[in-house]
Amino acid sequence: MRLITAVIKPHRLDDVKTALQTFGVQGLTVTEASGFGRQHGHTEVYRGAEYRVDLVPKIRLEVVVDDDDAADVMSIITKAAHTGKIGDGKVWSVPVETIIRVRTGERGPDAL
Amino acid sequence: MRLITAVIKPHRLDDVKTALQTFGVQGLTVTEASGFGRQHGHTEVYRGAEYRVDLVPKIRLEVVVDDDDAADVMSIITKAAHTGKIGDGKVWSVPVETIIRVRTGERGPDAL
Amino acid sequence: MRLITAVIKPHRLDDVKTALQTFGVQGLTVTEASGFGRQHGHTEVYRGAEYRVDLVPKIRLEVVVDDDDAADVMSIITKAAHTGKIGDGKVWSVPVETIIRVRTGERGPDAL
Amino acid sequence: MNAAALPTQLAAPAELSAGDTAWLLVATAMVLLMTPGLALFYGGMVRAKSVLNMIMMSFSAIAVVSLVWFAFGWSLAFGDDLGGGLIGDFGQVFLHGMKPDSLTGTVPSLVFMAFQLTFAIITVALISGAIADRTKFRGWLVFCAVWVALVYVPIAHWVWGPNGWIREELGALDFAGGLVVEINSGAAGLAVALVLGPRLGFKRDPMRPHNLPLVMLGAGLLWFGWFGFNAGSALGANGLAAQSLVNTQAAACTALLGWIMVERKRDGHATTFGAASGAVAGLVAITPSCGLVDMPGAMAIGLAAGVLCSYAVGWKHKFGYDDSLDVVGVHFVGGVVGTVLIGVFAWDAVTPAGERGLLHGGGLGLLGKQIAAVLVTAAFSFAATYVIAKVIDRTIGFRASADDEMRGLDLAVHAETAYDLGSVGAASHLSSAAKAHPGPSPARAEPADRIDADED
Amino acid sequence: MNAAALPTQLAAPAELSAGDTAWLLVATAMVLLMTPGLALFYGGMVRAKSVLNMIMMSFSAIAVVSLVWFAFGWSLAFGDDLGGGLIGDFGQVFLHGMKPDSLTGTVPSLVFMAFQLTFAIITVALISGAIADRTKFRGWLVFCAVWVALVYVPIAHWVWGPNGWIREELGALDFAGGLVVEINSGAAGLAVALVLGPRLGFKRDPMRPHNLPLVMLGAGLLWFGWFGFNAGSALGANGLAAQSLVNTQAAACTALLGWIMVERKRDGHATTFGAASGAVAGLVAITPSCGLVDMPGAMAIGLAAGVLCSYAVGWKHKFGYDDSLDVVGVHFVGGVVGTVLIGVFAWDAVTPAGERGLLHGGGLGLLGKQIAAVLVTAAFSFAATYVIAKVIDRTIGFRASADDEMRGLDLAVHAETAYDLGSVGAASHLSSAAKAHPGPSPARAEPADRIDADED
Amino acid sequence: MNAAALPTQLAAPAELSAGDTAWLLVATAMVLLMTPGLALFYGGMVRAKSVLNMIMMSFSAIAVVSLVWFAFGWSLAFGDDLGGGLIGDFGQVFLHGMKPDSLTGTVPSLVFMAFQLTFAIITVALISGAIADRTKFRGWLVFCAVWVALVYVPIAHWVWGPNGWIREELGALDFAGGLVVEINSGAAGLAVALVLGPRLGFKRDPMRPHNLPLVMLGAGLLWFGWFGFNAGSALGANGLAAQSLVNTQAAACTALLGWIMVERKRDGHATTFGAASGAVAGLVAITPSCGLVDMPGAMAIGLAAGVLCSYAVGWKHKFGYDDSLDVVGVHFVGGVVGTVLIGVFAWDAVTPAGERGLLHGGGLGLLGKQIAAVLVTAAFSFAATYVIAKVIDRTIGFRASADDEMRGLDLAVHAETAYDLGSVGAASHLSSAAKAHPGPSPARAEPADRIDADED
Ligand SMILES: Nc1ncnc2c1ncn2[C@@H]1O[C@H](COP(=O)(O)OP(=O)(O)O)[C@@H](O)[C@H]1O
Ligand SMILES: Nc1ncnc2c1ncn2[C@@H]1O[C@H](COP(=O)(O)OP(=O)(O)O)[C@@H](O)[C@H]1O
Ligand SMILES: Nc1ncnc2c1ncn2[C@@H]1O[C@H](COP(=O)(O)OP(=O)(O)O)[C@@H](O)[C@H]1O
Repeated sequence: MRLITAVIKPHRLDDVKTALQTFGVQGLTVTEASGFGRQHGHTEVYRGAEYRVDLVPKIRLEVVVDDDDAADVMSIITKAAHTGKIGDGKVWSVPVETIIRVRTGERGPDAL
Repeated sequence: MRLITAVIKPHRLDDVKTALQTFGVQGLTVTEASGFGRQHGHTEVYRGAEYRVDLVPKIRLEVVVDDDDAADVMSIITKAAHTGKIGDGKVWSVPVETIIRVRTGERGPDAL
Repeated sequence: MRLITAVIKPHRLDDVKTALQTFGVQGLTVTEASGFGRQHGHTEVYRGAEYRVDLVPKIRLEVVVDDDDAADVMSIITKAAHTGKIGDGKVWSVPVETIIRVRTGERGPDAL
Repeated sequence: MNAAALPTQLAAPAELSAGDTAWLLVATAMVLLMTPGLALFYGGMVRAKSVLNMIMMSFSAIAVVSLVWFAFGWSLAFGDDLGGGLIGDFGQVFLHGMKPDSLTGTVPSLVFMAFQLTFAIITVALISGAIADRTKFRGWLVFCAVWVALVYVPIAHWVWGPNGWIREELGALDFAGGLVVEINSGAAGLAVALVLGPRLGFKRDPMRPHNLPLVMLGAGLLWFGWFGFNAGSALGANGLAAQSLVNTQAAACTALLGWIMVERKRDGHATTFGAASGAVAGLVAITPSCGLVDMPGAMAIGLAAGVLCSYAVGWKHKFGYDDSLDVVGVHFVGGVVGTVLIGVFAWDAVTPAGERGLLHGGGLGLLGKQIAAVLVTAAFSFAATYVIAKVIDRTIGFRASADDEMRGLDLAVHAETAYDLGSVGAASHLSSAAKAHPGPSPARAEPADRIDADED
Repeated sequence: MNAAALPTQLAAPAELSAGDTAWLLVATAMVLLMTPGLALFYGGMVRAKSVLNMIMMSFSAIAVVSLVWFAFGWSLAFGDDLGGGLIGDFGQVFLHGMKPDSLTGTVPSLVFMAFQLTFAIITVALISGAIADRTKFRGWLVFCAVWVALVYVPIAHWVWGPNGWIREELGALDFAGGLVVEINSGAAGLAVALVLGPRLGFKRDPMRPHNLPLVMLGAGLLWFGWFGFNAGSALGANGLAAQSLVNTQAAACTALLGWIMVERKRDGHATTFGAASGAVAGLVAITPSCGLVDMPGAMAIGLAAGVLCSYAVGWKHKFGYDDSLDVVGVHFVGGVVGTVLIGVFAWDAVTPAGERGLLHGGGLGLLGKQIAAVLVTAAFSFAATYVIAKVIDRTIGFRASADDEMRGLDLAVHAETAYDLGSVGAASHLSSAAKAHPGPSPARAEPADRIDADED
Repeated sequence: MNAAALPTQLAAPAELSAGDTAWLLVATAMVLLMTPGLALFYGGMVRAKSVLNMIMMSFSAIAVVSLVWFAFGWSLAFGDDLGGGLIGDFGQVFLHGMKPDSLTGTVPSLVFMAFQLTFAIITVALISGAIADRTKFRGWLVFCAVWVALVYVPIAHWVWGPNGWIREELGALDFAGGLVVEINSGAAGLAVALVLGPRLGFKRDPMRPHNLPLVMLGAGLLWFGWFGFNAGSALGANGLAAQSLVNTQAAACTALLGWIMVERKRDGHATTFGAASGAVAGLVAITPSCGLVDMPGAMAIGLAAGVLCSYAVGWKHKFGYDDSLDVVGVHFVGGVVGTVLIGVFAWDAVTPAGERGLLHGGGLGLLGKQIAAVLVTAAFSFAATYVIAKVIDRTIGFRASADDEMRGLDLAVHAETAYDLGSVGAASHLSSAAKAHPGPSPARAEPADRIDADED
């Protein structure tokens, strides 16, 4: 199995979720994150003092999938999260050894 | 070493933490997350407009452990997080190459 | 490629970011986290009732790097995050199979 | 309330005083604001998953109590006595006969009626603090209506109504509501808390306040409104009102300091929440006595309340009743302190009733009457409330389901979430069904029957 | 406003009454507080990325409208009629001739002028709810100034000014601002919403309130201030003020319950947001009628408003105009309900104008006048506002860029973020450039030209 | 304060006016509300880790200052002059001799005393803004008591007390507190900030406001309360109060616009925080002059304050003193602007003192007196405060430990966290030790000695 992690723009989450669901992914986990990268942050001003905020809000999404699906899932995410503008984010994959479904104790692909 | 990641129901965190501590785990890292899965979300209503909220609050927990402990730790978490109801979450493991304790620079199992 | 994950003290984030940037890292992803470990939490008091809060605010930082840079990046983070006091955190690395840049579809080291 | 002067005034109305009326109009608005203030004060104290329900209990109390009051509550409380000082008659149902030019003392009867209404509202709303996070909303709405009619109205009549027996027969004093508002809500809160039982996880889970700045905002609004409550009870813009205002401030301040000093000694830290609680405890304790004692007396009463209440909030952990937001610890105990100490500090240089407490040479007489009044009020309120709550619980249900309590009442009951500060919220959908309001969809016909139950 | 009494009072000033003045001073402060209250009420309803912009629209309305009012708005609205009851003259520009001892009725003219100002302010601020999250700030500032001068001032003169034709010729009644404030802001809100078009993602993205406790706080402050608004309109501390206050409370309460009962039936849940909305709908509806009907009439008006408005807020989804925070559904509809029902419930035992509605045997006459006044006001307000908004949009621009709207106006327009509750915020830098205020740096010379654009 | 009228009034009390009393009762409550308002205004500005401490500084100031005032502060400030207009006597300690029927002018002396108290409270609370996030709580409590006694009380006596030398000898005017409240708190704030030194990370770390909606709420409450502050200082419900209210509004509005116009030009963005700051700057500047100038004069004073203060808040970055929340930039500078410009805009058609400023043909005389009074007040306040702060720092300590400052004072000092909005908070435990309140446990005997120190 593979753990696919994607860092994307917040407003793409809905489309990414729908695309994955359509493909047949049954579950995923989402966290709020902040990204630092080529996409610059912004300036804030408080009583004349300027603040550079380097970090841009991002959504971090994790989905564990069967080895066979990994490539497909990565490209589905890439497509659904794409806007073409700087800051669209990254998708990476990491090997997973075991996964257990807490409710049933099922292991491996059955736990997905 | 292994990185065990668990996505669990928030109100199980306390028990999971206690169980791991009892087993001898010295540390872990927790993040707030939202889960999408078989467990449906809920409906919210604002001035008559309905919102489907697919995402359910979850706790995401990471703990790096020695290879020998990985299986035990996974089943401890599974047990402590179990409620038997849909949405109990997942536990998965990923191989870790190195780990460093920032304070001392220790590496590997010593850093845990 | 390697995914380096670091759990550090919040007030070290700025220095770590700067150090990584200086080294040439182009991007990274940050999440708010809570840590449980040797560093104890604190006590809070509300109308005479005491609460033990075990969890200490931490920053969780992820950066995917080329295999060659992994060791350097880990030690840069370790150095920049170091205060010498308990609770400084951990840095670990995990192998990454692929990474895609969502904007361009580039893969592997080019996607960083 | 300027209790001594009132009956006469009711009997022989004087001319309208625009100054007194101005003050009572404002005081009424100020006391009304206390209930939204209380909603925030309480709302900040509960967990984020049920803050809206907490707020909703106060706002719905405003609505339900007002309608009951207008319909018949006012008439029963302040209408002509039916005999024995026990209850008023139905002569003024739906404000029958109250025209803009009807007077009570020097102010329009309508504004006096509205001023009294705001007291009834907040008394009911206060009770909600004892049963936070676990109350069925429908049960609460019914409780508001029944309780104000069967418990508040009689006590208000006994203490302030024409011929009210606690004032006239027993001779006990209550300037602005120690018996009627504070002890009454505190005893009732205990009764309802006992009927409903503790929150799931009480004494095990931490249930710390989710938003203390909100609590402090609520405390600020309460403090402000309390000037209307206490000084407004002089029923005119005069020296007695000024004295009441000064005493109110003095007691709030000594109580605030008293509470945090105890905390510092006992727990090692003076807390913000303690400061807010102390101020409220002082305001509670000075309520019955503000127009009856001098400033040093007020200081003493406040200090006693701050110290005692800061200990009293710990009782629930010891005895195991879940008075969630400390209605007993603050309002009951503070109310008792203030009402009883009238018997010690009352001074005829201040009080229009001309009574003297122990300290000013009045002997034990007044003290005894005050204690008797406290006992009667507390016993009646506790017993009657217990029965009412029990009946509601057995019939339509008063305690939320365990499931709803776990999820949080905001989602379960109100289908709302208090805060959406992050960007993940963007990942919900506008459900198309809702846009056209087609009436309850089949799946939602029985709200209790949620298909999408989620017990976190 | 005690409209019937006023012209006479203007003509023949009596002596100053300290009581009436005290009440009007306070009422003015209370109504002024309504606009910050509205800022929070609205601010809590929008998404976290534009709450500051929402708040800023209200605060800037306070400033701009005040200056226009002091400069010439007051004079045109309440100065001597130029003929036909259409508009006042320029005799009192910059408050020329208004000394501390000038009287209007029994109060200083200055306080009456300030009281009227607070009405103008909140009317303008209300409109901002219809165009949340997408308005160019500069466009808004200009709109505030132009709209108050060209729309508010004439309507205020027609209804309340010396010889105002709606009052004098048409004979329609508006005690505290159903026409001038509620229907006016509602119709204007619709016009501006149509000119600006819907928010990006309207009907697709969820745009749920980001902070409901803030909404409830705003509702509480509005409720409090509304007593000043309505009972203050009696222009004195008297029985009429008391009646208005009581009616205000009665209508708010029935409307609150009416709204949440509809919700419970239709959607399966009684919401907190619905309770706040219902209370406001009732307050809106009782505004024109509070000094003209008796309490049971007020209850009926409130109930009608609560029920009708709870349906009306759904129209925008059906018809597709993005009245973001329901200015039409609550203020227009509520205003119409209250203004028209005067024709049914007006009762000469209460109203100083001595008019009777249908129910009290007054026939259809008053009802017809009320409907005519509603139509005229709505039509003028809508048409004039539409033109003004269109002109602003074509010239300096009224709609924010799509980019700015996506990022959120707080960052894009005000360079601020509402909340920083986490520890990541620590990872920003104090930019050294700022410390010395060297004037706009080259990179910031054209703010629209941000080098660091970020469309999330 | 209606300073010209007062001494006479004190000498020859008239009859009680219920209208004037009503107004002053309300004004007192309104000004008291300003301090909780300030708590939120300041609280929103600091980082999330010390918001409760910030709020606590204001709430504790209410308590401590009230008790000092009741005990002897009032007597020293407004009691009979001991000679030379320097200080009052001890004749009214613990309000000795002040009965409900004692009058000051047309109002009960008790309400005048309470009104003055609210001024003392907020002056002290204002200072806390200069030393946010780094003050030892015990030090602050002591400072409140000592400072109000040694600095506030004398200055209040000089300006408003019987025979006060700044008013009587020097002949300077201060209607509602430019010298006593604004310049005084501003100069004191600078002194304390210098003694305590800058926050850790000042000029390096960003320390942006953690909750701007809270700031705006605070601004709204301050604005509301300020009508009581300024118009209440007329000490009656009359034309002068109306004029003061109008001027207050005019200055707040021009200042708000002035500030954000500067920002737009200089920084490229008009900010919400700037709007709030501007409004407050205008309110500050009109405080001394509101009852002495006409409306156009008020507009000019407000505009000057808005523009100047928006620059002045940058000084701290330039000169390196850490006046954290800009007490100097807003209150000192705004206070100077308003006090000095009385010498320009004072107009005898308005002021009961019958004085004229430069613009109305009064020559340079008044201007000179105003400048002299500013210099004297600022110098005394700065010097005395510096000494007091230094002594406190050397003895019991005034600056929090670096550790506590890093962790945030909320946790370190008050053992509390402001917000708990997430679900991780569920993972704390109710510590059993606490439930029984067994007195300080050994581990907590010395709170400074926390075993669980955590320096993040
Ligand atoms: N090496 C990296 N490791 C982890 N996350 C990264 C890395 N580089 C970028 N990111 C994440 O991807 C986001 C987008 O990257 P950025 O460089 O801004 O744009 P793009 O991916 O379009 O070139 C960043 O905000 C950050 O969250
Ligand atoms: N494939 C997956 N990858 C990552 N997280 C998952 C995956 N499937 C489920 N999850 C997480 O586990 C949680 C529980 O899953 P769910 O399908 O609702 O119930 P259950 O695990 O009981 O079948 C989800 O809310 C989500 O956070
Ligand atoms: N085994 C682990 N797996 C994951 N995170 C850990 C682990 N041990 C510690 N951590 C994280 O590192 C942080 C610091 O650890 P701690 O034991 O407090 O101090 P130190 O690393 O200095 O010994 C913890 O708060 C937690 O977030």
